[in-house]
Amino acid sequence: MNASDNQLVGFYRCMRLIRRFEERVVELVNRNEIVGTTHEYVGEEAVATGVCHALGVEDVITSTHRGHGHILAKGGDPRRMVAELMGRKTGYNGGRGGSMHIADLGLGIYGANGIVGAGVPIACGAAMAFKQRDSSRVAVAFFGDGAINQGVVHEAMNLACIWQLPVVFVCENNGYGITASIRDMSRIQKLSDRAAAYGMPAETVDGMDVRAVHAATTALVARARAGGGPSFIECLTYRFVGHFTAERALGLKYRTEQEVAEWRLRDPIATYPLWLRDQKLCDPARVDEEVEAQLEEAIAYARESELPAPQDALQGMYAVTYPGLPARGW
Amino acid sequence: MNASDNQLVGFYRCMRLIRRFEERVVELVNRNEIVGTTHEYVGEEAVATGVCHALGVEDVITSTHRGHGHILAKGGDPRRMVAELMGRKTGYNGGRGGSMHIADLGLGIYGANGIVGAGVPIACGAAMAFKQRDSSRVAVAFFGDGAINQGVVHEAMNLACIWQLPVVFVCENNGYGITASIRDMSRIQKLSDRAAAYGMPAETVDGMDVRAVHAATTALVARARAGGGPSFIECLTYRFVGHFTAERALGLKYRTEQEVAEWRLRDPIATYPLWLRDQKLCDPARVDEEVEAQLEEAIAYARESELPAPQDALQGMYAVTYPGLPARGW
Amino acid sequence: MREMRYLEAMREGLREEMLRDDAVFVLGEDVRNSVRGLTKGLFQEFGAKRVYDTPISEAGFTGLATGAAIAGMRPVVEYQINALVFVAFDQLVDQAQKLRYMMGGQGTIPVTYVVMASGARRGLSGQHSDHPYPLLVHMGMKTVMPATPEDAKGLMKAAIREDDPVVIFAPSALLANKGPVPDGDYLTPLGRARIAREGKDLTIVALGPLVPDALKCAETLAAEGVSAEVIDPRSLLPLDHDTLLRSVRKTGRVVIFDDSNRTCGYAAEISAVVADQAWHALRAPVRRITRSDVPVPFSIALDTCVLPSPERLLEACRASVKETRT
Amino acid sequence: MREMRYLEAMREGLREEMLRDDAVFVLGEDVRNSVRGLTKGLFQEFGAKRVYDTPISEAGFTGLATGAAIAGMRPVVEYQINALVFVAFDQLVDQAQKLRYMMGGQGTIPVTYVVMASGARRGLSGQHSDHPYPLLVHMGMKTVMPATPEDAKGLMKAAIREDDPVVIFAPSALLANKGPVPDGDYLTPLGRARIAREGKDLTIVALGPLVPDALKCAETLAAEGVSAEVIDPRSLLPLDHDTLLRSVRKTGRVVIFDDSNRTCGYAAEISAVVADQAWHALRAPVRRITRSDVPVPFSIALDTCVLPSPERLLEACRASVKETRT
Ligand SMILES: Cc1ncc(C[n+]2csc(CCOP(=O)(O)OP(=O)(O)O)c2C)c(N)n1
Ligand SMILES: Cc1ncc(C[n+]2csc(CCOP(=O)(O)OP(=O)(O)O)c2C)c(N)n1
Ligand SMILES: [Mg+2]
Ligand SMILES: [Mg+2]
Repeated sequence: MNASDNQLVGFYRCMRLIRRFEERVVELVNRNEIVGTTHEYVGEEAVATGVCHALGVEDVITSTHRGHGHILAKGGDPRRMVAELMGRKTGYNGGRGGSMHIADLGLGIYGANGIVGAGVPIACGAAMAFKQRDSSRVAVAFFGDGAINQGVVHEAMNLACIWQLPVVFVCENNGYGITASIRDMSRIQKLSDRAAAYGMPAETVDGMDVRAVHAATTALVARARAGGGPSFIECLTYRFVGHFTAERALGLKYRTEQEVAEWRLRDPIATYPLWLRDQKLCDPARVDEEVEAQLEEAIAYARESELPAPQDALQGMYAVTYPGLPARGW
Repeated sequence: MNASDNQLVGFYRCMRLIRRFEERVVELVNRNEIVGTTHEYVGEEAVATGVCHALGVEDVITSTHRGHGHILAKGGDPRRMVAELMGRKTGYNGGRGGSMHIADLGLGIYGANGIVGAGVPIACGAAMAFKQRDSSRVAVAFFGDGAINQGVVHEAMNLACIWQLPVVFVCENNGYGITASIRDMSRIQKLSDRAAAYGMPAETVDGMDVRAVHAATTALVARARAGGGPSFIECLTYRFVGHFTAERALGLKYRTEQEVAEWRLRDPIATYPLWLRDQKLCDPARVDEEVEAQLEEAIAYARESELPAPQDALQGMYAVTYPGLPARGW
Repeated sequence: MREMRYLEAMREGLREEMLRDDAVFVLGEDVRNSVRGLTKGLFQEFGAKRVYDTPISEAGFTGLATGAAIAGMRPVVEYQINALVFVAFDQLVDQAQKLRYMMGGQGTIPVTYVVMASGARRGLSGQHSDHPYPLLVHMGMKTVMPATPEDAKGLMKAAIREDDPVVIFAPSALLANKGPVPDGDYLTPLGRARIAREGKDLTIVALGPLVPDALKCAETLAAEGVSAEVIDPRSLLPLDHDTLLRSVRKTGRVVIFDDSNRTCGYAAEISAVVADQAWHALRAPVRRITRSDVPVPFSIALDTCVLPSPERLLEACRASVKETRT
Repeated sequence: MREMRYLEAMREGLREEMLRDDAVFVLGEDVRNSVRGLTKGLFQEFGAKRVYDTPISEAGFTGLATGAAIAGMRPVVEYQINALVFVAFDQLVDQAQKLRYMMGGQGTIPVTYVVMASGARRGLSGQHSDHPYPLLVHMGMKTVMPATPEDAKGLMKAAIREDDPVVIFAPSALLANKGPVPDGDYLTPLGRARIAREGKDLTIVALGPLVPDALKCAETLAAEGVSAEVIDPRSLLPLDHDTLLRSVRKTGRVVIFDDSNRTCGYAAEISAVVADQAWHALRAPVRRITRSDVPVPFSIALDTCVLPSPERLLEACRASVKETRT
C-alpha cells in the first residue's frame, strides 16, 4: 500500500521534529538544563517514522534507551517530553522517569526502557492481551542490533511465534551497540535471518528510506491484524552521533570518520525533503518553521513548569498503598 | 571415521550400564534408599554413549538434570554415583549434591545441573579456556529440546560462534520438556535449524543409533579440535519412562501409548546387541553379566559407606574461608 | 467451614477468580497437565485462552505477563520451582516492579506470581530448595506466604485482585496440610499479620512453613510455664508493623524463626524493625533462628546444620526468657 | 605513597594482576574501548586474548566466566551497569556461587565481577542507580565495596587472587575521588573492616559511597562535643563482626548509613547482628539511615526523600546520643 500525499508530508514533519528535538535536547544537556545523559536518535529518524506511521493510536509500542524518536513518531507530546527531561511535574512521568522511561499509555507507548531488550517481551504481552480479547490491535517491539543477542529477546520471539501473536519485531540495526560492531557480535550479518529460527517471516529494509520502512511495516502490521502472526523487520540505519551525549567526553574511536561520512550522505532529513519538493508535495521550509515553533513552545512550557515536591518521590510505585509502604529510608 | 570393534562393543557396555543403572536407581528410590526424585535417561542411552565415546578424558562436558547417562558415558564411577544418590560421604559430592549435581572434574564432568540450560554457557567457558591456552581440548554442552528456548542457551551459542570456541552443542530432542511437546514449544520442528541463526554447522541425527551419533560427534569434535569452531547436533530420541521417578504418582497423560510403543521398537538396548551378535563382535549376554556385577558392587559400596556428619554441611562452599563464613543459622 | 488441603484451597481461590473475572489467565510450565497441582482441571474448564503452557523461557513469559497486565489482563504466572525467580529476576524486579513508578504512576500491573513448592523438600538439593522472598521484598515487590489453607485461598484471591505485582510463596512443606476454610467469597487482606497463638512472655515470629513448628514449640514452652505468642506475618511486604510491635512491646522478648538465608534475610529485617521501634521494651537480645547460608544439601544427614530446627528455636526461646538487662 | 583517583587505582590493581598471572583476563561490554575507564589501555597492552568485548548477553558471558574459571582461568567480568546483576542473576547466585558447594567442594571458581558505576548518579534514574549488594550477600557471594583509592586497588587485587567468586562494587560517586595509594604490591584482605575514624560516644557504620559523608558528619558532631567512630566494613561478605561489635560495645550506640534499599538490606543485617550480639551494651535503639524503597527517580528535585542524606544521619546521631534506657 502506498502512502498518501498527506502521509508523505507527515513523514517529513515527523523526521524533522525528531531530529530537531534531539538537537535541542543536546543543547539543553550541555547547558545543564537537562541532567544526566540522553541517547540521541539522530540519523535513525526514518525508522521510527516509517514504523509508527503504519500504526494506529490503539496499537502499542515498546521502546528502548534511545526512545525519543519512537515516542514522537507515535504521537508523543514534545511539551511533556521536554518537561520530563527537565524533571518537571508536568513531564510524562512527573519527573520520576527521565529520558529512558518516557511512557504514554494513552498513546500506546508502553515506555522507553533502560535495560537492553527488556521491552521486547512486554510488547509481546500486549499482543497476547489483544489476541485474547479478539481485538485487531497490534504491538511493535523496537530493539537494536545489540539487543538481538539478549536472551529474553530470543525467548520473546519464540513465544510470539508459537502463540502467533500480533507483534512486529523491529530491529534497528545501526551497526553498533555502544562501541561494539555487530560484525564482531554476530557471525551472521543479516540479522533478519535470525527470525527463521522461530519460524516467522522477516525482511531487511533500508532504514534511511522512510517510505520503504513504512511500506514494509504496513504490510506486516496488516498481516498481524488479520491473524497472520508475528514478523520481523531489520532496518539498516546509522546513528550520526555518539551513543549518548556523554560520549564526546570519552574520546572513543570505534568508527571511522569515513564510515560516518558515507552514511551522512544518506541522511533522510537531507534527502527526503528534496524528493518532496521535486514531487511538489510541500515546501519543506514551511514544515521546518512549524517544527521550530513547536519545539520553542515545548521548551518554554517545560521551563515554566514546576519541579515536583520531594515527597512526590514516595508516590506512584504502588496502585494500592498500605501504611509504611514504600518504606522510608529514615 | 568408523568406530573400532572395541569401541563398538564398548558402546553396548556403556548403554547397558546406563539402562541398568537407571533401573536400579528407580528400585532404590521406590525403596526409599534414595531420597527424592531422579530423572531417568532410559531410552536415550545411545546419545550420551555416542557423544562421550567421541571424547577424550581431557575433554569437558556439562550435563543436565537428566545426567546419569552423560556421567557414566564420560567414565563416571558407578560406585561414587550410587553413593552420592544415597547421600553418602563417599559420593561424588560428599552427599551435598545428589542426582542433579554429580560432577567429577578429574573426568571433565563439570556437573549435572538443576537449572535447565544453565550448563550450556559453562561448557562454552571451558572451551574458551582451552582456546586461550591453545589446547586442543573440546567441550560438549548437553541440553534438551526444552532448554533450547531458554535465553542463556541462545546467548551461549552466539558467544561460541563469534569467538569460534571449540564446543559442540548436543541437543537431546526427546520430544518433550516434562509434559510440553516440542511441537507446541517451537514453530520450527527441526531444532538443528536454530543453529543457522548464529552461523554454525548443524545436523540432525538418529539418536537411537549409537553409531550415527558417534560418527557425527567424532567429525564435529575433530573440526573443533582443529580450530574449526562450534557446531550443533540434534539427536532425535525419546524417553521411555516418565520425566522423573515421581511422575507415576501424578497420573499425567501427555503422550499416547502408541507413541511410546513405536519408539520402544527402536530401543537401542534391544536392537544394538542383535546387530553386535550378527557381526560376531561379542556375546551381549556376557556384557550384561559384567554390568550386573558392576552395579551390584556399586550398590553394596554405597550401602556400606558412611553418611556425612551434620557439620560437613557447612564445609565446601568457599575455597577460602573466614570466621563466621558461611553464617550459621543459629 | 470445610476441611481442605492448602494446595486445594489455593486452587479454589484461583478458580473462583477465573470465574469472576475473565481477564484472569494462567501461564507457566506444564500448567495444562498441572504437574504442580495448582491448576488441576483449569485447562479443561476454561480452555486454551485462559491456561497457557509456556516454553522454558521464564524471563520471556514473565515479561509477557507484564505487557498483558498493562494492556488490561490479570495474569497469574506459575513458577514451577523457586529458582525460576532467579532466571526471571530482571523482568520481575527491574521491570514489573519498577515500571509503574518510573512511568510516574501510569497504568497498573496486576500480575500474580505463584512460586510453587518453595523451600526445602527432601532430596531436592541446592537449586530447588530456596526461599528467595527476601530478595523480592528488598526490591519492593509485594510478597505473601500463607501458612494455612484458609490464608492460602484468601491471599491467592487478594493477590489476584490487587492492582500491583504480588508474589505468593507456596512452600512444599505446607501443600498437603489440612485446615478449615471458610465458605463463600472471602479475601485475606495484604498487610495484616495473624496472631497464630496469644502469649505474654515472649514473641515468636514464624514464617510460612515454620508456623506449625513454632506452634508446637509454643506448646512445649507452655508446659514449661512460658507463654509464647506466635506471630505469622503471612504478608511479608507490606509487613504489619503494628501487630509485630504491639506483641514485642508486650512481651519484651522476640525470637524470629525463618526459613530463608540468614544474612540480609527476612529475619534481619524483623530484627532491625524491633531493635529500632521496640528497643525500649526489649528485655533480651533479638535472636534469629534461620537457615545457614549454604545451599540446601542433598543428603538429609546434613539437614540439621542447614535448616532452621524447632530444637534451636526452643533453645533460643528458653535463653531469651532467662535474660535480664545488664 | 602516591595520590591517585579511585578508578585509576582500581585499574592499576587489575593491570598488575594481569601482568602477574596470565590466567587473568577481562570480559564485558565495551571493555576494549573502555567506556567505563576500568580497562583503559589493557587491550592495547595485553591483546585480544586477554580482553574480550562481549555481546549484550550478560547471563551468557557470566556463565562463560564460570566455566573458564573451573578450567583454570581467573576471569574478571565487568558489568557496565549495576542492573546487569539482575539480568545475570541465576548464573551468579545459583551457578557460580553454588556450584562448588553442590559439587562437594571440587574445584575452584575464581571469578571477579566488577559492578561499575553502581549506586545513584545524577539523572540516571530507576534502572541505572541500584546498589544490589544485599541480594548477592544474601545468596552467600563474597562481596566488597572499597571506599578509598587505596582499598580500591587492594581489594581488586585481593578479589582476583581469591579462589572464589567475588563481586566488587565500584560506586559512581567515588570513581573520581583522590587519595593516597601505597607503592608496591599490596592486598587489602577480605573480611577486615576499616576504622575510618576513631571515636567513643557513637558508632556510625557507613558503606561505600557514604563513607566520605559519614566522616564529614563525624566532624560536625565533634564540633558539638560528640565523638563518633566511623566503621567502613568495605568487605560486606565476609563481614568483620569483631571490629563492628568491638566498636558498638565500646560506644553503646550505633547508626547505620547505607545506600541500598532498606527492607532486608545491608543495614538490616548490621542491625540484626548488633541487636543480637551487642545488645547488652546498647544504650539506644539501633537506627538505620538508608534509601527509601523506591527506584531512584530521575528528577533531582526528588532525591532528598530517596537517597540517604547526611542531614538525616546527623539527626539520627544526635537523637541517639540523647537516648537513655527506660
Ligand atoms: C541488559 C543491558 N546490558 C547493557 C546495557 C548498557 N547499554 C546501554 S545501551 C547499550 C547498547 C545497545 O545497543 P543496541 O541494542 O544496538 O541499541 P543502540 O544503542 O545502537 O540504539 C548497552 C550495552 C543495558 N542498558 N542493558
Ligand atoms: C530454568 C528452569 N526452568 C524449569 C525447570 C523445571 N524443569 C526441570 S526439567 C524440565 C524439562 C526440561 O526439558 P528438556 O530440556 O527437554 O530435558 P528433558 O527433561 O526432556 O531431558 C523443566 C521444565 C528448571 N529446572 N529450570
Ligand atoms: Mg545498535
Ligand atoms: Mg526433552
